[in-house]
Amino acid sequence: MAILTLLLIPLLASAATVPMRNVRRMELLHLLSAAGSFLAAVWLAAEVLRSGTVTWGDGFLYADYLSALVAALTAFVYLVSAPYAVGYLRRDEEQQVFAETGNGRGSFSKLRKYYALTPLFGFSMFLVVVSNNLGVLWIAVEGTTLASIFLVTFYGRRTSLEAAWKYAILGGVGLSMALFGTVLTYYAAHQILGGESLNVLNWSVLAASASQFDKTVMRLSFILVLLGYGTKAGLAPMHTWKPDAYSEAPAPVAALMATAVVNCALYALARFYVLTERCLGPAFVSQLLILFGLLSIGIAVPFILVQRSYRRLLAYSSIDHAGIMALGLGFGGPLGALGMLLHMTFHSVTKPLLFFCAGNAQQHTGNDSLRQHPGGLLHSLPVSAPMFLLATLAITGTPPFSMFQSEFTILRAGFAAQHVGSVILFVIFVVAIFCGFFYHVANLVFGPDPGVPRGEFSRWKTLPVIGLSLIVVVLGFWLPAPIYALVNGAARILAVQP
Amino acid sequence: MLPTRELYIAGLVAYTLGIAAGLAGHVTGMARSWIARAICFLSLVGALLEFGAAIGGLLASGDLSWSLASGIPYLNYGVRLDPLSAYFILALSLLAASVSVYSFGYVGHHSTRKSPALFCAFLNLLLLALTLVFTAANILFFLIAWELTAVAAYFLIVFDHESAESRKGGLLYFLMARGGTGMLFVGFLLLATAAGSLEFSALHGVSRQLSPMVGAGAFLLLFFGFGVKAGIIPLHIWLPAAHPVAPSNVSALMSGIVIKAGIYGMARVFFDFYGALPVWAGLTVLVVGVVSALLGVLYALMEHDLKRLLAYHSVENIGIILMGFGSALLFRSFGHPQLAALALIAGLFHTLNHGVFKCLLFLGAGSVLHATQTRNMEQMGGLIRRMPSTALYFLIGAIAISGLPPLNGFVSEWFTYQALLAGFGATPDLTRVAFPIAGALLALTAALAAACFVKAFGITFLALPRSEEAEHAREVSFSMRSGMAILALACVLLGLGATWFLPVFDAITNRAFGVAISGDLVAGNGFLLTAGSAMRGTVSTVAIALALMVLGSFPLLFWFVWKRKSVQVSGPTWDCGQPGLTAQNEYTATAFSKPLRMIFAALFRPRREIQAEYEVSAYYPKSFHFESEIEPTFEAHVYGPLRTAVLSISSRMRRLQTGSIHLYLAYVFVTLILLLLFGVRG
Amino acid sequence: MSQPALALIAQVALVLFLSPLITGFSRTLKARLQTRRGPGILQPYRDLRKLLQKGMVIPDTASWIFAATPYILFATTLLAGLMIPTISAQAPLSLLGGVLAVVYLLALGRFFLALGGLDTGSSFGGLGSSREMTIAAIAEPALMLAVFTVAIAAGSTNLSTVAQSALGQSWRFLAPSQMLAFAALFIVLIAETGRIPVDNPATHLELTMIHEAMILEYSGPYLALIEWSAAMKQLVLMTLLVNVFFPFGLSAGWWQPSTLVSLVLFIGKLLLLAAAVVLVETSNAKLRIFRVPELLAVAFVLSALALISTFLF
Amino acid sequence: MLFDDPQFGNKLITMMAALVLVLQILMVAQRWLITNIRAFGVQSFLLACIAATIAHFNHAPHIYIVAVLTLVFKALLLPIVLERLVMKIEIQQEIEPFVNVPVSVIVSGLLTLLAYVVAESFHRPEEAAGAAHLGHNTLAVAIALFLIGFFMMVNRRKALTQVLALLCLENGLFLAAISLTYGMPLIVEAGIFFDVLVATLLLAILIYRIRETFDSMDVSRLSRLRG
Repeated sequence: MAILTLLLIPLLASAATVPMRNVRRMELLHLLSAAGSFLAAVWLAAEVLRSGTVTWGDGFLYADYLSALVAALTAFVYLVSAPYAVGYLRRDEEQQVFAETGNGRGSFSKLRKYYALTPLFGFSMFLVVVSNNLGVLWIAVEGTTLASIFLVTFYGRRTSLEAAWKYAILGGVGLSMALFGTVLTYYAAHQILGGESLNVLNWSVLAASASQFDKTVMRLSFILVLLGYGTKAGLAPMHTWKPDAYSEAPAPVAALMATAVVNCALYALARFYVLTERCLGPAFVSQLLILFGLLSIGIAVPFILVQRSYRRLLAYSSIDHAGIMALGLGFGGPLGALGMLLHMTFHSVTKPLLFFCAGNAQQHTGNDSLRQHPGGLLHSLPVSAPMFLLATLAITGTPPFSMFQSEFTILRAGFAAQHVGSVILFVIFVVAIFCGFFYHVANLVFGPDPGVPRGEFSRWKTLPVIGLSLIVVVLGFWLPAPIYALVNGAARILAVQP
Repeated sequence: MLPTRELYIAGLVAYTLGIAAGLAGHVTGMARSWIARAICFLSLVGALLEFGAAIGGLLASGDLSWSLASGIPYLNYGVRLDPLSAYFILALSLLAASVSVYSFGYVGHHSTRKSPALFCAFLNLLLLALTLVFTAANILFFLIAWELTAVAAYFLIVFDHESAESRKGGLLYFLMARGGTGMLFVGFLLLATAAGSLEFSALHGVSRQLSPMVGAGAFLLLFFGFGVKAGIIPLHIWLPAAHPVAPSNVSALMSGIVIKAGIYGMARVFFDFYGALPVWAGLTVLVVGVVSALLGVLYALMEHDLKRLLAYHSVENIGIILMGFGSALLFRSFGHPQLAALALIAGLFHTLNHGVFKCLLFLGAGSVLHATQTRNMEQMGGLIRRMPSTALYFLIGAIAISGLPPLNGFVSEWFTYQALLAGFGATPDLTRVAFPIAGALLALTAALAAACFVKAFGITFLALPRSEEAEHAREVSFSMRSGMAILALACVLLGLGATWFLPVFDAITNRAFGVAISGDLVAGNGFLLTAGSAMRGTVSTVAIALALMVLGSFPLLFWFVWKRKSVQVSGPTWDCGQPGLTAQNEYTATAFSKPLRMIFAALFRPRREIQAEYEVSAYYPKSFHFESEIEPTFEAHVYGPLRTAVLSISSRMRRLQTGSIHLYLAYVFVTLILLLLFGVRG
Repeated sequence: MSQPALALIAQVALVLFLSPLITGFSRTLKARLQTRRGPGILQPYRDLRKLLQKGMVIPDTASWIFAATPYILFATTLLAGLMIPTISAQAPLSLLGGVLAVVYLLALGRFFLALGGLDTGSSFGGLGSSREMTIAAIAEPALMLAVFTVAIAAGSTNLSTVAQSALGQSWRFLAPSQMLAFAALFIVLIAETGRIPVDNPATHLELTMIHEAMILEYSGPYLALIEWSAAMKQLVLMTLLVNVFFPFGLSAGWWQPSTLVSLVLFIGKLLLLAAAVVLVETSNAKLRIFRVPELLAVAFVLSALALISTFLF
Repeated sequence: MLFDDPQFGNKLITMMAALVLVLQILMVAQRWLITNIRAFGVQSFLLACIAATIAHFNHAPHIYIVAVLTLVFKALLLPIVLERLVMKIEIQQEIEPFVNVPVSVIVSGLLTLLAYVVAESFHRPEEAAGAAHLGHNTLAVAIALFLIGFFMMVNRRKALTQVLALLCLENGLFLAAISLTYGMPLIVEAGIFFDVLVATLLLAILIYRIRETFDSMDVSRLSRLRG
């Protein structure tokens, strides 16, 4: 039941938005849908915590700890980005950014597009995490791409078209690889289980008998799936669309893409990881994941060191974090999985904060350039600027903020699994990334007063920032037991069975 | 028996309250200075409580350990107050107390004017974090506290973020600190993996379970990782950049105790986690110590920015401390626990002493800065008449840091000498030569330090003022003076009362080497300090002080003999016949250090330019413009090239992202092909 | 009155009243070598007496540091003198601090003297202080290393112990290490006591003077104290040399018949050393100040060799 | 009876698969856009036939539906839509690839080789008869289609041609699916079709807007966003 609610709320919201004529109503509905889906997600999580797994339609929809966790995180990001989006878009209206892209009724159609597509986007992400059938899973992931393409082109600039094109094409290729992988998995299962029934593609079914699958097929299938969903998660070298899409999309959408979508992609990857790992043993999967993880973290380093726009900076940072999570999964063992999921949790709380602060800064100063920025944001944005700094510290894994703990856990996992070399590389990269990231943001925030008029009077834009920062700070010192239970349960699903 | 645990926790609570109050004050925009004062008071209370806790920890028989409440399931805030921790807490809380007293009068002025409340909040955060660093009992907690220190320090340094100088300094500090932490990560985890636990208690003597390679690697990583924080050469460049630009009470804390966190870490690793190390380890530490000491003081001599000068002296003194540690390591390798204990005591004692007098000097410099609004010594002079007590305290600090009897600096340097001397007899062939050479260089360092502080004190406080500000300087407020007074007193007491202080180290050396030698270090019923035994050499600071007073009064005796009180008239200084001696005629700081600049030209590569304007002939110059600078070797030849190299490589790598979708697709395509081949193969 | 107390008084008297004699002697000898008549050997005593009775001019820029310096200098030098065995191997205050204390007490005196020089505000003072501190600094390692060589050989930094250990084996000074160390210390002595070729005590030419420049503003009793301290410092360092390297004739304790003999021997040794210094002075020209480091580098190398040779032979 | 002999079916399928491959390589060599689109249509049609054949010989009725879907969507609808687009934005017909035609053909040959290598690793002699065996040849073709399609995407400048290439790639997938496992479960298959359709439509819209914003179809000009 909870599953269905979770899926229906955003779907209906999006459907209901289309015929609407009044922007304020759309906003209200948007907020309601966000709140509703968050409650639904919490409900689902509660159900899962009470009784291991929740299913619907004889296992067509299926939620265990992992799904519940990712669903909750997605819903959370959706929840916080909704009010921010309202403020953000209102600000855009004031500044008449839609004016110059004057196709048809200008701003109204734009806003409707936004309020209709975002819930759809949310819906497809929820579908990703609750669909048991790997085929449906793939469809849902493709759905996230389709729903978000026109959110990327939202501003209709030349650059946003370019970004959207790259996003669409690379996403399309990636997903067809993922599909190929899925087909191969199905083939492997087909040899063992036979039959055309739908359940043959159900993860819960496959996981049970994965150990007997054909090794070669599974190996190829995992390679393709890794490349496919890796593209979606933005692992190097399939990451190239990310900086463009993230810097062109509106800040709230970028926040959703940088956290929720990445989580979903990694979720899909993790599902296949379990199957392959049960079939082939840990060695093969982990070496691939470690390779791609390190590659992603490493590729982020130079681009962060000499970055020119802070929106792209954030994009590279999320490539880096996708890499870190992949690395955690790759190191494996109970610690690795735990570290990865903790990191996912904390990342989903911190990254939106960064995007919101960056969005506020960008809307206030009119550009997101690091080069010709006078600095001294602190004087004009008394809320966002310091929080930007705080979020930067948090995202770069600085204590007391919680990402430090998850990164440390992943490090330990690496040592436990004897991957000393990779761990050392990891540490070097992370330090370098911190240097670049913090250098840029500090120069942005600190400095003498550039004489920019004092900004941010819209509660809609400041309250989410304040709220999120509070959560970030609190998470550094207090991790609520249920969340930890969820994470732990999920980690047990991913952990290598001895 | 003290309620140590309660005191400790109460102290933490006080600090925390300070932080909370500060933030509240800042958010509600109540920037009035009484809030700041209240918060300073909180930190004072916290410091005193921690002081009590430290005493308790030193008196306690076993180590006290407990864990603080943690809201995170997989994270326990284990706390342990073993003698070493207690000792550092002692140092910390002493300095913290005096700095808080000083801050009463200090906050709310110049750089901290914007929001004193927030400033005090960060100050409390720094103190809290340091307390945790010194007492954390497992790696994760330690690293958290460790980084927290860096964060707090960073924000204190850049508190005046409108000045580019402090932004730059703070950033350099923060980034290098993170680099160090990176090394610590790996080093610690290497140990932890061997021990199978993150608890310090489990890490005791873990080195036995390590393969030599891993052991060596972890040792170097940890040594240099902590070295960054301690400011050893060549990892020191952040120190002269960051310490001077911070508000002075912060600089005092940073040079006084924050860099000692690095020393604490080394002590913890060298003498708790590691058993006997190979000889090269000890030699490395010794050599690094010597180099840091010597180069530190040489660079200090070239400075005429008062606070930068002091900062470089921190590098020097860290070097001296490391000489003690290094010889302790060597002695342990060759199986001389007694000597090892002596050397360790020398190092640890100097740690405390340096903390005290460096803090004192920075507070003094802060007062001068407060009064004259400049850090440039060339603009000062004559302050001894305008701010007499500051001058007195600064002088005491200067004597102490120059290692002159009878103050505390002398005692710890004396022990260091004795340790080095003993080293010659105690170690086999070639290693032994290292010790006396190190001793000689230590002597050179000390003498140069003396020269440097003759310059620092003489140019700053003596003779005529060189600028308007110095002319109209006023003595600082009572609280600031008393803050300095406490430390000056500590300098004297630690110097004269050394014999009574030494037993503190017994527990530590006992833990490290299984010997307690304070009994042997004291002779003549608590009157003499000895180097392990009276035969090896003795000194008595108390007696020296007394004797100096007695002998100093001899001359008065002469006046008494020739019952003629000799007449004193005061007249102008000899001005070579040109009427009116002005500040123009005075010797400048630059001129003072010129001989040494020439002698060590090979190191400094001094560059100078002189522009003279002439009126009628070359014999009657109208005005001179003289400018001289030395080449900052490490910045210019190590870090500069490194930075440019990294950045240029990075900008070359940006070409990976040219914007061509075909290229992007090609990446994926090639990856796919390769992996397919790999998949079919594997 | 107990033995040690008497010994103490005796040594105080010795250091106080013997030191001007050495100065006087070397001045006269120098004059003679330059075929001048020169002042009498007792001239320094007369100077001191005269100065002590004169009035004095205090520069109006000066602070209490200026006034305190003479006393501190006097006290530190005298105390250093009491820690060194003179006629008896058992120096009265040797327990209060060994050779390290001696060196550092002298350094303390120098510290204040240099401050006093700066306090006047005249450029001479600064010039003097700067050069004094520089030369002292670069003389330090050679001095310490030589001292270490001795201390290591005796296994103690306590000068009486050193002297006693030397007493037993009187021909030890023939050991290469001892000779090298002696040579090194001799150079240091010249530098520390401000003699040609390092400094010229007789000049007031600003280009060359070091010590004199620092004390240019001092007059009357203060000047007397400073001059006296300079003489005592010279005595201290010379005693260090003669009694550590040529300890023969040191009486085991005070108040023995041998004491008188050893007193004579002691003075004899001092005069010999003084004569040697004078010879060097007259046979050399003053060095440029930036050449001095080279000289002291030689001293450093010598003492390093001395050290190494201790474990070679 | 001929139409029940699996051997015959096997031959038939292999033959058609080979045709598909040839078509693909033709498309690589082909310079005219419209022809390309039509070739794609034919290719899809052949795929539909293959599906039907498999459905017939393996008595898997649900694959008929798949075949029909393919016929409707891929063989008719999409080509029409695309041709409309081409007409609408009268782009000049020439395709200018990065790598000239001969080289491209050689590359495609190599890719086919690779495809066979990969497919070999699936080959299980012990289960020589039946589906798996029937799969094996066609699987190679499928993988080849996939890789060559990918290569075309890398190689083609114009937005439209990239989409076309993407569709060919999807065709490869489809072939793999039906030949290996007689297609995915029906719902999944339908969903996939739907997705592909929507994707193509969205891409078509994008192309349209790119065209009107940049006055060009050459996506290699879309390189504002760097670093």
